[in-house]
This record gives sequence, C-alpha cells and structure tokens, in this order.
Amino acid sequence: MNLSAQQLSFIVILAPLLGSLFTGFLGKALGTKASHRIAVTGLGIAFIAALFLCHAITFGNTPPRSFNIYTWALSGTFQFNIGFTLDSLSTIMAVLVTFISFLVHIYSIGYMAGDPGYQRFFSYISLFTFAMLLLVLSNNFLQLFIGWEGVGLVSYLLIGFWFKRDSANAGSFKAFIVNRIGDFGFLLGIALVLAYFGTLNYEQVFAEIPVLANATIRLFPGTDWSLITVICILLFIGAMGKSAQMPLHVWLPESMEGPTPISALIHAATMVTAGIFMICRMSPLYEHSPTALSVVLVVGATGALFTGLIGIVQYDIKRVVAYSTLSQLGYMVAGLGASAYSASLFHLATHACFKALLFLGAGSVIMGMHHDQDMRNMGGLRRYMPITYTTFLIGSLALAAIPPFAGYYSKDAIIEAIGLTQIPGATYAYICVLLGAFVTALYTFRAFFLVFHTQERMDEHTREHLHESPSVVWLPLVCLAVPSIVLGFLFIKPMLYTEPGLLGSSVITLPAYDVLSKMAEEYHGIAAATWQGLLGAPFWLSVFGIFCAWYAYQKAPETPAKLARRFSIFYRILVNKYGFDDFNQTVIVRSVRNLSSWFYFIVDTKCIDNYVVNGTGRMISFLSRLTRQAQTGYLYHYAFVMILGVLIFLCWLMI
Amino acid sequence: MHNILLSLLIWIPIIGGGLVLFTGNDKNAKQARVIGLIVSCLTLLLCIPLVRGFDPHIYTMQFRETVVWIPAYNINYDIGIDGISLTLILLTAFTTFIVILSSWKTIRIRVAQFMAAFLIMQGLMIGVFAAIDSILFYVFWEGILIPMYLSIGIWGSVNRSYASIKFFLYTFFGSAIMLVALLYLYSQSGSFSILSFYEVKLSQSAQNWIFLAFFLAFAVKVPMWPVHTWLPDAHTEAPAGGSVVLAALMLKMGVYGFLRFSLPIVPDACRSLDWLIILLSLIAIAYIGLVAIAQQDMKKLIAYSSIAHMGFATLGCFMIFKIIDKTGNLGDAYMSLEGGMVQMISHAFSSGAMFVVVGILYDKLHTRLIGDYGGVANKMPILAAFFMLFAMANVGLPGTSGFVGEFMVILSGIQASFWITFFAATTLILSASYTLWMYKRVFFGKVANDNVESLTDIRGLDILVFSLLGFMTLFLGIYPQAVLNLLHTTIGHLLDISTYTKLVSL
Amino acid sequence: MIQQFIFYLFSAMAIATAAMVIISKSPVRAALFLVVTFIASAGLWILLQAEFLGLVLILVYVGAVMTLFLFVVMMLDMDGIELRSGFVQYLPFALIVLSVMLAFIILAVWHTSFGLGHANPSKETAAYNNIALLGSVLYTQYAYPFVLAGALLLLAIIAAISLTFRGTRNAKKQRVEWQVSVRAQDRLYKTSMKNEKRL
Amino acid sequence: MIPLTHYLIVGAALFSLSLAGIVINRKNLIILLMCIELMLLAVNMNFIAFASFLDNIAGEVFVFFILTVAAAEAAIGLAILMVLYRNRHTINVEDLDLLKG
Repeated sequence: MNLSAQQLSFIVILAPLLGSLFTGFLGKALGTKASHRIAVTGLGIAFIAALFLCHAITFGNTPPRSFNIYTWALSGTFQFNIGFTLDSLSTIMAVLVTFISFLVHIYSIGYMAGDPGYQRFFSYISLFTFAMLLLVLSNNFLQLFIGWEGVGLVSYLLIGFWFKRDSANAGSFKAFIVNRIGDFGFLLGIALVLAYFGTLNYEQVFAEIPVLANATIRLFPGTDWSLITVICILLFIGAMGKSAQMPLHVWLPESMEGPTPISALIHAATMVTAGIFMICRMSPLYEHSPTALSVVLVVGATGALFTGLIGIVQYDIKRVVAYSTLSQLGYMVAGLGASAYSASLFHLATHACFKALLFLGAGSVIMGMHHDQDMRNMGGLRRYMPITYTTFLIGSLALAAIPPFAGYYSKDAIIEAIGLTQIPGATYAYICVLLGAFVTALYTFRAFFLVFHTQERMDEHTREHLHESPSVVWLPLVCLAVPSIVLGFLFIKPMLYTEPGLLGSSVITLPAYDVLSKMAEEYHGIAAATWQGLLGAPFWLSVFGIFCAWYAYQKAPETPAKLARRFSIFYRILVNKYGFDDFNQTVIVRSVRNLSSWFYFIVDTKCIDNYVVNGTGRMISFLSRLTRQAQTGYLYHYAFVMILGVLIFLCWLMI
Repeated sequence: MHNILLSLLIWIPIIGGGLVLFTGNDKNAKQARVIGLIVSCLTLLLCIPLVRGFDPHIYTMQFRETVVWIPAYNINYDIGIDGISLTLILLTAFTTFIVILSSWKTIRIRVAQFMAAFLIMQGLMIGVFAAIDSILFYVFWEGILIPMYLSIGIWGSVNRSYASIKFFLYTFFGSAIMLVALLYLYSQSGSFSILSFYEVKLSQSAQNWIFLAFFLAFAVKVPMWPVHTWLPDAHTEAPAGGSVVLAALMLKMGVYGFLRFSLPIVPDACRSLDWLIILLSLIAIAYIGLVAIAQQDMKKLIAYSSIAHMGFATLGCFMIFKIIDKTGNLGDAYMSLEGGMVQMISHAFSSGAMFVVVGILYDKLHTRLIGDYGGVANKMPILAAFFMLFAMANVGLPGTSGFVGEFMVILSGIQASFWITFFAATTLILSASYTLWMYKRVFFGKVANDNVESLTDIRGLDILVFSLLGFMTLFLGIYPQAVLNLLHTTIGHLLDISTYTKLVSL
Repeated sequence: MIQQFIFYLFSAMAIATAAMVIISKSPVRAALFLVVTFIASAGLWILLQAEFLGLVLILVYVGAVMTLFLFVVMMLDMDGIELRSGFVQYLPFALIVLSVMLAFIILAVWHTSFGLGHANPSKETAAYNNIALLGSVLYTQYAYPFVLAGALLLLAIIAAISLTFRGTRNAKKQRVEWQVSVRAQDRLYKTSMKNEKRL
Repeated sequence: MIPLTHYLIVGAALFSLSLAGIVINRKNLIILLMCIELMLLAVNMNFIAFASFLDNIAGEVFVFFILTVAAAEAAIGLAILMVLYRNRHTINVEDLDLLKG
C-alpha cells in the first residue's frame, strides 16, 4: 500500500458517506440486498483503511499531523477550516468506531431483516459513522461541533426510527433536546475559545494556553473567574449532554426505543463516548484548571454509582444495559477528572467492545423472544441460545471487572487513579467508584441470571419458537467477545504504563496530576498486575456483587421482593430514578410550556396584538365615531361653521 | 449589455408580469404559468453574467446606471450593486423561480394575476436592493406592498382580509416615517442619493431622530419585537408562494435597510443606541422562540421561528460597535456582520422550504393545525425526508445553512458580552424544541385520521423544488465561503464607514 | 355733488333691498328685491366708470339669472312647506354675525385708504372708453381665460340640461345594440299548442 | 369725490347682510343661493372700486370672470335644486342630511 496518511484518512471518512448516500437515495431502486452490501462494503473499506492509518500513526513511524482540507469560512480576523488531525488518539478512535460500526452493520442485516425501513436504517448508520469520524478526526473546534451535532442528529433519527411508536418519538425528541442543552454550553465554550484564543484550531489553541493560563473573565460584576476553568466547564456541559452525565443523563434510557443495533453502536460504544473523547482531546486545557477537573471527577463519580443503582430495579433488559452504560460512562468521566486520560480512553475502548457485545447479545435475546424485552418473561434461555449465552457471559464478566477480562484492567486502572489523585472531591469519588464496582456486578449478573438461568417464564408460543439467532447475528457477537477478553491484557502496558504511551503526545498531563506515571512505577508486568487485582478491594466487591445476584435471583428468588418491601423508600426512589424524569416533566417541561403559552396568549396575543395593534384600530374607529357626530349633514351647520371660521380668522387678523 | 444588466433584471420581471396579465382569465392558465416560468428563468439566467461580471474585491457600487429622473429635486434613476445587494438579488431571482414552480399546481384561480403579482414583486424587490437613489428606493419599497397585499388578499385563506390590511398598515406606517427622514437628509445634503447621505455631517440629536425613523421602518419589516404581530397573521393567511416571498425576501428588506441606511448614515446614533436593537434582537430570539412553542398552527409556528431567526441578523448587524469597543480591532467585527448576512440568506432557504411544505399539506387537507395531522411520514416519506432536512436547517444543525449564520453571530457575540451570547445561544434549545416538536406531531406517529390516510406523496415538480432548496441549504452549510467571498470587501467598507464618526466638529 | 347724491341713493337702495332679500317671507319677493339690489349696484359700478360691467350685471343677472331664479321658484310647488320657521330663533345670532362682520370690516377700512383715498380717477376724459379698454385687455392678455370662461359656460349649460332632462317620453327610436346582439332563438321559437278540437 | 372707503363699506354691508342671510335662512335653499349671489356681488363691488381707484383694468377683468362663474354656478345650482326637489319632494335644508356621518 502506497497510500499516504492523508489519502487513507479520506478513504476512512468518505467510504461511509458514500455508502450512506447510495443506500439513502437509491435504496428503493437497489433493493435490500444491494443496499446492505454497499453499506457493509463501505464500512469494511473504512475499517481496513482506519487500521492501516492507525498502524502507520500509532505503531509506525509516520509522525502525527494536522492539515486543513478547505477553508470553511474566512471572516475578518477569523478563519475556520475543515481539516483532519491524525494522531494516535484520533486514529485509535477511528479504528474503534469503524470496527464496532462494521460489526453492527453486519449484525443489522439479520436484526433488521424484513423491516420496511431497511435501506433507511443502513443509510442512517453509515451516516452516523461518517459524522462520528468527522468528530474524531477533526483538527478544530468547528468541525468537532459539526460532527458533535451530526451524531446527535443521526442518533435522533435512529431513536425515532420506528416513528409509528409514540414512545420512540418521545425518546428521540427528548434525546435531541437534552443534547441541545449540552450543546448550548459546548457552543458557549467554543465561543469563549474563539474570543480569547482567536482561532479554533487545536494546535494553535493549545500553543496559546500558557499565555492565557492566568487570564480571568468577569461574568458577573465583582467575580473574576479563571478563563480556562469557565471554558472547560462549559465544554464539559456539552460532554455531559453527549455522554449522558447527571443530570443530563435522562435521555439515554429512553434512547433504548431505537433498534438494538443502534443502542449498541451509538448509545454504548461510540457516540456517548464522544464526550470522553472530547475531554481527552482537550486535556491540555483541562490540565490547567483543577476546578474543572474536580467538577468532572465529582460528576462522573456520582453518575457511576447512582445510575448504576437504578439499573438494579429495572426489568427491561435493554434498560439495564443502558443504565450500566451510564454508570460506565461515569467511570470514564471520573477517570478523566483524575487526569487518567489514557485509562479512561482505555476503558472507553474495552467498554465499547463488551458493551456492544452485551447490547447485541440483548438484541439477540430480544429477537428470540419476539421483541419482548421484559426480563420477567424470560429465564432459562441458556438451553435455547448457547452462543448468545456464552458471549453474554463474557460481556458480563468483562463489565463486572473480573480478571482477566478486558473490563478489569481498564476499570481497575481508573479506580486506582482516582484513589491516587489529590484534587478536591477525590475521596468522595473514590468511595463512589468503589461502591460502584459492587453495584455493577450486582445489576449485571441480576440480568444475566434472570435471562439465562432461573426457570422459564415465557409463554408457550414463544418457547416453541425459541432458537439461536442466525449467523449474521451471532458472528458479530463472537467477534466482539474476542476483544472483550483479550483487549485488556494485550494493551494495558502500551496504553497506560509505557512512556510515551500509545496515545503519545495527543493527551497531555501536567506532572502535578500525573497519577498514571505513579501507577506505572508500581506496574511489574501483566501477571503481577492481575494477581495484585485479585487482592484488591474492587475485585472482591465485584465478586460479592455477583454472589448477591446469584443468591437473590437464583437461590432465593423471593429476596428482592422482601428487600423492596423492607426498604420501600429507597426502592421507590430508585424506581422513580431519583425523580429526574418527574422533575423534568412536571417542573421544567410544564413551566416552559406554561411560560410559552403565557407569552403567546397573554403578552403577544392579548397585550400587543389585542390592546396595542387592534387597540389602535379600535381607538381610531372610536374617535371617528365621536367626530362623525359633527357631520350632521345639514347644510346650514357647515355654513355656520364656515362663517364662524371666517369670523375667527378675522378676529385673529385684527387683534 | 453589462451597462444595462441591472435595469434588465428589474424591468424584465415587471414587464413580463404585465405580459402575463394579458393571458387573461383562467382558461389560459397554462400559458400564464409557462410565461411566468420563462420570465423567471430569464432573470435567473441574467444573474449569471451579473455574478461573473461582479468584482468582489472592490467596494464601490458596480453595474452603475444613472439617468436623470426628476432634475428639479435632484432625483435620479440611479442603480448599482455591492456585495450585499448582489447576494440578495441572487436570492430574489432564485426564490421567485422556486415560488413559480411551487405554485404550479397549488394555485388554480386567477393564475395569470398570481404569476404577474409575483413577477412584479420580483422586479420591485431587485429594484429595492439595487437602488442608490433614496427616492427610487422608496418607490420600489412601497411598490412591493401592492402585489404582496393583493396576493394575501386574493389567494389567502379564511381570515385574509384582516391579515392583508394589518400587513399593509403596519409596513406602510413604518415606511411613511422613513420618508420624513429621507426628506430631512435631502435638506442636509441637497441630493437624494444614498451615497451623498453617507457624506453628510449630522449632529448627535439629528442622528438619533433619523435613526429612530429608520428603525421604525425597518424594524417593522424585519420584524422585531414588539412590532412583529403582523407577520404571523400575514404568513398564516398568505398562499404558500406569498409566505415564501415574505419569509425569504421581504423580511430581508428590513435588515438590508439597516445595513444600507442606518449603519452608514447615522453611525453615531447606531453606536449610542445599539443596545436597543441588541435587546430587541435577544427578545426576538428568546421570547419569540418560547412563543413559537405554544403555536398550534404550523404556519404561525414557522412565522414565529422566522422572527426568532431574523433576530440573529439584526443582532449581528448591531453588535459590531460593542465588539470593536471591546477588542479595538475592526477585523473582529466582520464575523458579526457577515454572520447576520449569511443568516438572512440561509433563513430564506429553510423557512421558505418549510412554507412550501406546509403549503402542499394545506393544499391537500385544507388545514394548518398541527392537531389535524399525525403520521404523515407514513404516507409521504419523501416529503417527510425533505422536511426533516429543512427542519434541521431551521434548528441550526451544522452542515446545513442554518448553522452558519447562527454560529458566526453567536461566536462573535461573545466578544461583545458573554450574556449576549448566552441568550442568543438559547436558540439551540428553543429552535430544536419548537421545530422538532412540530415535526413529531405532524409527521411521526401512527396515521392520525382518514384525511391523512388519503395523502399521496409528492412527485416530479415538487421534488425538483425541494431538491433545489435542499441543495442550496446543504451547499451553504458545507461551503459558506462561497457567499462570504462576495460579501467580504463590501462588509469591510461598511464597517469602515459605520465606525467613522459623522458628528459635526465644532 | 350729484355724484355724492347718486352714490348715497344707490348705496342706500342696495343695502336696504339686500336686507329685504334676507328677511322677506316669500322667495318670489326675495328674488325681486335681489333684482333691485343688482340694479342699484349696477348704478354704483357705472358711477365708478365700469359701464360695461354695470350693464352686464343688469343684462345678465337681472335679465337671465334672476329670471331663472323666479322660474325655479314658481316651478317648485312650495305651498305648504314651512320654510321660514325659526326666523326669530336665529335672528339674534344673525344680528351678531352681521354686526361683528361689519364692525371688523369697517374697522379695517376706515382708517386707511390704502394710499388711494384722494386719488382722483384721472380717466374722466371724454375719450375714455371703458368697453374698449376692457376689450383690448380681454382679447389679448386674457384671451385664454376668456375662452376658458366660454367653455365653462358651455359646460354649465350641458350640465344643467343633463341634470334636469328626463328624456323624451313616447319617443320611437332604434336600439342598435339590441339589434346587433339578437340571436336566432330570440326571433323564432317553436311552441307546442294543443290541437283544437274538431268541431 | 367719493372716497374708496365708502365703496368698501357698501361692499362690506352687502357681504355682512348676505352672511346674516345664510344664518337666518336655514330652511330655504333658494334664498341661500340668492345670498351667495349677493355675496359675490359684494366681492365684485370691492374689485371694481379698487380697479377704478388703482386705475388698473385687471380688477374689472376679474369681475368679468366672476360673473361668468357665478352665472354658471347659479345655473347648475338651480338645476341641482330641481333634481333634488323631484327626487325628494322638498328643498327644506333640514331634510337634506344625506351627508350625516
């Protein structure tokens, strides 16, 4: 292959776009088979090109580079470009995105078979891949935002893919709006960057940071805030929306209304990690703001524990996985807060694999169950779906961070990093993530036992038709199961404990916060690390979680109901998801609606239109009704007035 | 031909409109349509030499034509264009073409008169954008009211007479006051040429009064809060074509007026009163955005969203002083003005297209109420796909034209004040709320009733119309530099003269 | 001396008859008093050596216009129409108007003579010919207005006729437009009639 | 020699009388028309007096034209009166209030 990195990057990004355009515009003419072939081929090409690219940049000796493709806009002193940055961070992400997307494409051939919107679906997910790659490969904030919103759009379209369902429409709408709230902060952050740095190009911005590190900004009179902190927190608001951090997490569970492959691709593996990726990208900025790091840490840790707790009381299999995604995203964000960017990104990668695996596995189960997602109707499925069972188990073990599965290495690194960091809020965060480890294992294996073990609770009709899913469905499961096992111990050393690591110079950590290098000092090879893990608290908490799940749902199934009665307040709080939904629905949505109708009906219609505008008209007709009394129609009145006028005129002349 | 190109652009549609009238009653509707299409195509083609001949690197008026008109008062038939005019003229030609295509089937009564009204409107509109003599400008400006008034009053829906009178009185009221300002400026400069107005020295108080007079005229046209209530009514009652022209062109006249008159003629008043327009623009963005959420009528909703989007255009125009005060660099203010311009152009495509869509739906079901629809996407997937594109442009999604203007204005706003940007950026949330909520209620869900069940998808001509609009939307979103190139020098010159004080030095 | 006498005589006559015009009960008498006013005014005008206009006033006004007034008054059947009520009611106000108006004008003209008070019209020579002088101006300098005045009179004639003319009754005339637009079925149509019974 | 003022006072008297006539005669349209004729006469009187004293024939030309217009006015006015009477069977001014707002 003699293609340059630049050409490769074009192939990576354009192949999915072309696939999307072909299937989107010509889908009807091409038919289902040709459509999915085109889309899958496009993604395959993109995946292979991304692999070459990653190989050249990350492992090879091609230097990282950033280049512009064209000038998007040039306005006064500001220039906006569309361009790519090719370094290890972006290429690793590109590989991850194309890999998962490729597998999801293949999986969808089976999962979406027979759906009337088949071509549309492929067009959307290819488009999604394009937008995500745009985001990942960007070399400036503008393009980052374009991709950022682009993935939001496709996510909106895909959650509402089955637009006949009201719940899907509500979910997609909610997802878009909540994301927009995040983007609101994000855009403000970008605007501040442009205003103070004068450019949106990453390299130039990062080069300017030392100059502006001590700059302050006055938002309210009398308060001077550090500019970098404000920017970082605003950008983080964007990440909170996209990566579903509390309190902007409410959209993610509802996004499960979309087809399951989408949940795997967008709402577990790629799009929701855009926030994580963004903060990694912005590491030079965040490193200059301990306040922002603290915020990130606390928000992430809170999400990691509390959204996990909700997962324990859910019965919809996809929702359980969704809440676990929330919780894992919390881990990643908390890791970022602890400046363990590599660890978070590592967890992002492993999580992408095993969470996609879990989702696709859940999808396989749902297909088997004829699109019934309620775990109370499942049970004992391991006999009918052995491959799904095995792969789901691998995914669960990875999620519960049991060594030597992938999740263990990445998650343990994050927990350890949080334990080591010194910034404010670290202790709270450490407790949260430790407890989170127990909770994670509990809800994961609760779902696992409820679905695959315990007695069979489905109805007769479903049972008769239960069988293993077709090969296009289980093949991606197997493909994902492999990295879920091996990714951890293969990459932990190059990723975390090598200097320079795989990410090289794409992420920057100030020495003061560099927890990873401290951990690297204590790292003595993979075997030692694994062994050490077996002695650590997180591992035992996880094991305890698994045991609890086994006890409560397999051994003594009446326990959960008992506990729910015993601790009914906590139970109700969890079932109500801490009241976020109710709060949004009753307070925010209702007040916005009331406010808007008040504005419209009272201020606009009544005050302005009725009183002022039509009021003027009424006033004039009222005055004319008054003055027309003077028009008696009698000639002598007019004559009289004329004479009076002449007399007055004369008086005026004479006197 | 170059030296009369502009005149051709103005008068071919007007004369063509007269010709269409000769086809008479509806027996010859086909001929009327064909002639209308030919004339609009012709003007569209004439735009090609206009763009090719235009030199974007000079700021003086190009394609200048000067003929003495009323020598006693020094009034001339004086036309010419700069970058701002050029883009708006192109927009006019394009939009009229779209309107004629989109009205091909939906207008069935008095076709000839309809086509004539819109062609004449096009000519007058180009006249407004090209006029350099203020009286000529005024004549074109007021002339537009007549065909628009007729198009609402004749082809409108139920409440059309109320809406058309409201429209007429509102806009006429504003422009009458503008005439007073023009006369005063004439008394100061001795000429009605706008360029001579640029030179005239004025005291602060005179500038303030002139500013307010212009402000009333242009604010009504834009429209800005609180003189906006004519727009929802006019939009609601107007035929689809009328709505498109209203949204895509007529509102732009207001901002064009600000750029052509207020900023260069009374720069000091603009500087001291810019807070007023910034405040009203922010109200337009935040308050009107909220009002749009409460709408039950699709056209009203789009109309309110138009007001909110035009808020960005005015905001961009008047933030420049605050930006320059803050940064002390003229170059920083470009983005604000250019963002405003791009916002105007992009808004024409997205909201114009949305009005066409609603027009198609209205033509079939004779209702605009959101509640009467539901699940339209089941029956009209192509329409739904196109509408999604335009809705997203309305929402300001990156990659569509709607994003560019908002993005530039929001980003430059923060140089003036964080809070301006903060309130301006609420549009991200609000526009998404009202647009997508409407989309959800109209297009998504199960087929709501038998009427919706009877819908059939768009075909042929409509697809062509939407493809053109969609192409423009995407093109502008992906490569806005194409437009910015035309604007850059002109905007720079405008910034120069707007920041140069005109106070009489004692 | 004789001039003074004539002046005061005619002035008194004009004013007195003018007063009678406005207070007389019947329109016929008012018209007749107005005739006298005109004649007296004509005398005054002749005294001012405007002979032609004085004669015109008598010929045109007395001869034509006032006759017209009388005709109209007689043509309208005004018996039984109460036209004079409210006379007393309005009289005080009329007096006020009269006196104020008069007082103002007299006040205005009394003390000043516009610099012409004792100017002696110098044209009292035998050769002075008012008609010739008027004619020479009217046909040269004021030729266009004169023609226009003629046109105006013509217009007045046409207007007056067309206003009052109600068309000739019982006149036989052709209606060309009916003849042209006639169609075959208007001229000839078939109708079915019942057969007469055989006797 | 009679001074100009005297003529002017005669004119003023005629004018004031006609004005008073309009005020008194609120009913009879014909007398109103006559009063207007009287008013014109008063004006003409002033014109002729000034023309004579100023030795300027233009004043008399004016009177000439005023007479023309007055004649036309009288003719049309009376014609209207006739039509009015025919249509409404009255010339009582109090019945003529079609212009009432």
